Amino acid sequence: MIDPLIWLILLPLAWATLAFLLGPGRGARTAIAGLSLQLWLAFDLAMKIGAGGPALHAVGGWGAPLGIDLAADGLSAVMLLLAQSVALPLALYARAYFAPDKTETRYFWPLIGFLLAGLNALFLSADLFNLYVTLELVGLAAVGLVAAGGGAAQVAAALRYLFAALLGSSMYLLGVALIYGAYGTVSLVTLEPLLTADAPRIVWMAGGLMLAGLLLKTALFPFHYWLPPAHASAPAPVSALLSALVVKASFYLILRLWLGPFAPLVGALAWLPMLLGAGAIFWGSWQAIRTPHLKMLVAWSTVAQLGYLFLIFPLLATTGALQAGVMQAVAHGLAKAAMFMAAGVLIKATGQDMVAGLAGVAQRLPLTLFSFGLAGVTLMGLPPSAGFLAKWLLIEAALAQGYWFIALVALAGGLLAAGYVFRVLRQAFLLAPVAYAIAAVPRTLEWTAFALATASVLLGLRGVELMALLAAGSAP
Amino acid sequence: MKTAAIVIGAAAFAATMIAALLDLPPSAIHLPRLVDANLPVSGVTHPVTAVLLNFRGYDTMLEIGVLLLALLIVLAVGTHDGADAAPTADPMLQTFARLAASLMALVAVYLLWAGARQPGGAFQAGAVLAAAAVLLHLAGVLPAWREPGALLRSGLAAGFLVFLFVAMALLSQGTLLQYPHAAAGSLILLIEFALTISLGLILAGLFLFLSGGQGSDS
Amino acid sequence: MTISLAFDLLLAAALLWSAWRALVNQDTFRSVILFIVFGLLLTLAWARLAAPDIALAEAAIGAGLTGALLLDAIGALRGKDRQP
Amino acid sequence: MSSGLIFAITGVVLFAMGSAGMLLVAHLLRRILAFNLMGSGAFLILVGLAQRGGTPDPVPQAMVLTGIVVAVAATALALALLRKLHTLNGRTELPRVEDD
Amino acid sequence: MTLNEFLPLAVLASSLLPGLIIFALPENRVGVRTTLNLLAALAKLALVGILLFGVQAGEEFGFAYAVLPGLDLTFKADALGLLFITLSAVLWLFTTFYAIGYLEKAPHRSRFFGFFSLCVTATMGIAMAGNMFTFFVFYELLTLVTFPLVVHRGTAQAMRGGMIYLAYTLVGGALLLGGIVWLHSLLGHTGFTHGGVLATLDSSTHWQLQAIFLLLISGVGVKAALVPLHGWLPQAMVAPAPVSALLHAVAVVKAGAFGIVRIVYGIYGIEFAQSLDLLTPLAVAAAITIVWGSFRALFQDDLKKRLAYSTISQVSYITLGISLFGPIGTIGGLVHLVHQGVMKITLFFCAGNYAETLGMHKVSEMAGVGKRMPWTTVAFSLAAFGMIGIPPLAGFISKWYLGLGALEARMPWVLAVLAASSLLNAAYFLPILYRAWFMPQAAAWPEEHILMQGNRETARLLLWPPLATAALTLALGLFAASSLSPLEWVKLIADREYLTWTP
Repeated sequence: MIDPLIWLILLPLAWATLAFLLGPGRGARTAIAGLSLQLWLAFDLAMKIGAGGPALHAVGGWGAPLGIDLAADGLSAVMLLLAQSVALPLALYARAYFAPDKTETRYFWPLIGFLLAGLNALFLSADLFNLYVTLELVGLAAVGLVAAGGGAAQVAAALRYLFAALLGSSMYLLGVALIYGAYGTVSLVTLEPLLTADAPRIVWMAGGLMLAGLLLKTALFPFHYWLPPAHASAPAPVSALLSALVVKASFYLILRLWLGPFAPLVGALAWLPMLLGAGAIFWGSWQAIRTPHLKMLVAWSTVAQLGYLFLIFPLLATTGALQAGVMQAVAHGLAKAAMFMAAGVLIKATGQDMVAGLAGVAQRLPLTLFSFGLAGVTLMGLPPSAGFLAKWLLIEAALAQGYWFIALVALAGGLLAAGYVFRVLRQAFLLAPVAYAIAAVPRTLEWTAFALATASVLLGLRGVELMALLAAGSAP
Repeated sequence: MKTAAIVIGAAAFAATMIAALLDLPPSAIHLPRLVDANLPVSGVTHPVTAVLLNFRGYDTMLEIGVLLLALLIVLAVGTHDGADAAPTADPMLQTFARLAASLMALVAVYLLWAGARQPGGAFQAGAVLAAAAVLLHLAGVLPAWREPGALLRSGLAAGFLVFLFVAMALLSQGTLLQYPHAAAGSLILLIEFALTISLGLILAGLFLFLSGGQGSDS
Repeated sequence: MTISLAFDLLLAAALLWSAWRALVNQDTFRSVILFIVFGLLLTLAWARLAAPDIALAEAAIGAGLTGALLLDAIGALRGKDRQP
Repeated sequence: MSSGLIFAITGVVLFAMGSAGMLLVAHLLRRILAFNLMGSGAFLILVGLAQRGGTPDPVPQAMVLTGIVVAVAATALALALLRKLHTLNGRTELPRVEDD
Repeated sequence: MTLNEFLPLAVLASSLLPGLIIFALPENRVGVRTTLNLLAALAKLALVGILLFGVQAGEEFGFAYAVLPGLDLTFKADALGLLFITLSAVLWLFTTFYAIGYLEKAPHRSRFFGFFSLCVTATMGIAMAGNMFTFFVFYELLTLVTFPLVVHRGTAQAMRGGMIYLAYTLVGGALLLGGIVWLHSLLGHTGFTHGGVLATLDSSTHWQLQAIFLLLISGVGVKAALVPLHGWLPQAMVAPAPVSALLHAVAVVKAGAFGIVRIVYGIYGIEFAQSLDLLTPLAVAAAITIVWGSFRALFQDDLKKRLAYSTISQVSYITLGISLFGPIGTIGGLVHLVHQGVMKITLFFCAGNYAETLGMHKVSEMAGVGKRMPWTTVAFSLAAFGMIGIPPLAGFISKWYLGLGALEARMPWVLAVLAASSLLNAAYFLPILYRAWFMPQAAAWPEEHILMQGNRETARLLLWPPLATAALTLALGLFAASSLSPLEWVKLIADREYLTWTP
């Protein structure tokens, strides 16, 4: 009689508060226990949705439009699964990564808890205003994690991130205000039949504002300026969480609105995200190929990989495109978390973060380098990996509708990704300079990164269940 | 160049939107009627409170989470320099501040109590409490806060915890935050009471932690 | 009707003016003072919109607490070293 | 013209002003002000537009109450970061982004 | 799961699992690693034996499972696949022995043998792929797992070679992927079938099919080192000798050539490909590659580079044979898949021996080496004669059938290409042999690592593998008519591909 849908929101809130009560630096064990339960809940929910279709929960028993609805369909179940399966290994990693009494960890665990709660609540909400609150919860927690205990560069990056996030959510909020003004409701379910192609102009503007705000939060090129400094300067576990999950949250919301209430309006607009996505792929990859810093490289790679998510928009008429987008979101989530974790190990071990300083790590940290390589395979979209399946689905959807241009971008993007992934691997395989010291790193760090990297590859051998779950109800 | 483009863009945006606002037809759904219709079973008689704590209580719960989160981040960003220079003011002012603060506490209690029926409620009451704390600080009675102890942490989290606890307890009936009819009023009051204390502490904390942390107060 | 309309328009103009001045003023202290004035005007606007709850919250939180936070921040920013 | 519509229009202008300010103002403290103006603009539109017929609507009012609390939380957070930045390197502006 | 489904998976697992275990082994567990390597190679041979026996008896071995809805990984051990599998399994055993000897004291052996096993796994996957999708998965896997082998030495030069290798193969992979997905979107599947699967498509799609052919062939042509896509191969010579041997004889270039075979026979169907006018351009490309590769080989003083250009030339014999319309050409091409592998691996083993024993890398340093290392040089000579096509060695059989095939296909200019190539082969191999056997030693050996021990010219494990493969070169030619020879097997395949063909 436990409804996983609700507990996925309440549980992280509960352990976050508990961790806060326990005091600074405490709460790791509580968090890990909570996250393990959440992972189980997410599987449970996926199972229920896979068997019984979409679920709707009217909070307070009121139901839309008076109350707030929580809704879970295949898409939300996939995202919830992704979030919990990335978060748990990441928590284990973070526990080993942070020295016990460093300032940056004083409130790390409650912050992670609020972030997870925000993400889960966002994936489950079917109410535009409630989504705004969850967006803020996610955004502020993410900014806090970037800033916590950092130096000037880190705080500056956090501020830049904060202003981007606030600008984005304010635009989204205005969109919600206009929608309420036009229709008198903010419930997605109620809105869907009301919002038609002959909607008043203000609704178009609302849609545009919400889209722009969310694109800013997703860091789609050219709104990506805040992402590389923030993701590169945060501690590795935080970077992993931000790149793997947080940017996906606003992408999920765009997709949800695009396929949901705004579907009648978006037809002509579909090329815009696609073109920006193509721009992101080229610009992000190019910057990743150029930057001398390891974590900056990984962060720019996120900018590029987010571009793929937006290539699907002109193709959404076929189910293959949605599958491609979701597969890419999952593949990138797992792989990028693993890559940031591996980068964190490399930086900890070598004591510096230049790509050029990695010579010889292949001999000393083979497992970590292997994880980095596996994650790279996914990002390059090479088989057998989830990234490859995503690319396959995308190209197939593009060719099936005659948009060979999109297929070309996807193929070229894979090659560019190889450019920056192999930049690192090549350096790592070089012979080590003489008198070369590498600090010992905890085993947990290496193995958790490896687990996620392996997952991103193995998913490429078995995507059927995930796609079946996604298909288990596209509309709430 | 960039400046001009942004200013023109903003102006064009405003103009287009105002034009679009002016010919907006009435909305299809009229929620106030629904609110009125359900007000009798909400446990309170003031519609805004009913929306805040019952119809859309889930929003409010998350929002308290956001506030607590902001406080957490203020703490996490770090407060380890700057001497704790407690401002000293003259005794007259201190006496006045104490008096004013007691009055404000009374106002807060009233606001909380009145919130069920008329404008007011936890938010306003909490804000008034916080203002009282800020006033006391400015008058030199209340020093700035540093690292919170276990008691203060419990106080800060109490409102959110009570809210969360009520939500969990009510889940035994199957639905999130669905109050039983008979108990709705008292449950809402309980939540509001806890919220008032926590809101007051958090809002005051946002000021007092920041103030005690990095600022070298003059 | 016309008086209330005139009052609304005047209030709107005052809101926009104070907001504008708060944004463009080069002196941050004055900016913040203007912002607090803006908050108080906004309180009036909420009252005109028959939203006393928001008016109370705006006065206490929007103008009051935010204003206090901003002023305290200015004190801190100026206390360390003077910005050019 | 109802009060609602007047203040909704005021809100639009405030929002435009605030967003331009967010993009243009370099001093972070005033950028925080700009964010608050944006928020206030959006709140006015939310309530004003919903009440353009003249009847009060408690739902957007409650939403605005929520929004105000979120805004003050964000403001406090921004100020905390700004003050931290200032104690670390004495600056109140963000460095320029390297590539644009 | 039946046994017939299980066997193809077991063939994959017999190198995949040991590979993964080897990664985890500490560097100094030489005994465990060696045992594991050899047991795995022998187990694979045994499995392949069962498959060979079964296929001959008409059994079907295959396994499919869905990766995505409507997209299957399929494995199928058919006659053509088994040809490649057997070649790989046999040569893997030899190369394993050789590599154990070659890397006796080198660092990072766990990494090396781990990727080495994965490389063979990928090759097996390519050979057993039942559709283009599966083929592509393993084709790209092969790229990934060979990269660490190519750059194994970790020098700047190795890196350069490795990056060039990657650049070529990844771009090739992208082209191939584009072609495969395009094909999939037209056809709904990419399965290999005897006689091809495309002939039934509407004629309006024919231009697309031609474009897809170009994409696919460019994609696999990179690994098959078709000119002008061959630039990576001479650069990849920086790899250790066992890797070069494996890359050139079995894994990489063969994967490319085998891909061309699958595309022409399994997807397009030889007859349909002919009707789309695809074969003649392919034959021309192969002919150009043959002549150009041989020509460039003439000017290489670096022994491994000379062999590399020789590979470029020789692998295109396979492509040439495929593109000659008619069963005899097919036989010539396919049998060369095996023959070239055996001969070229011998040559690379020998080159490795010269380098490892005497530090000798250049042709100009080889004067008199026949006296110092007679057995190695005998093996080298046999393989070189085979390459030139002197009877009764393996290479002669291939060229004989290719020539006949050219006449059958009414493409007499191919004969001229074959003749020119053979002359060029002689021109770059014979001077080496002359130098080795008949010129006196001019200077001290560049760097003598392994001294003469009694009659033994070099380490035992370095000597036996080339001798064995050289003997095989001779045997493949001498016993070509035996019912167990690759030639007979290939005739069986050609029979099946030309079901509807009447001369």
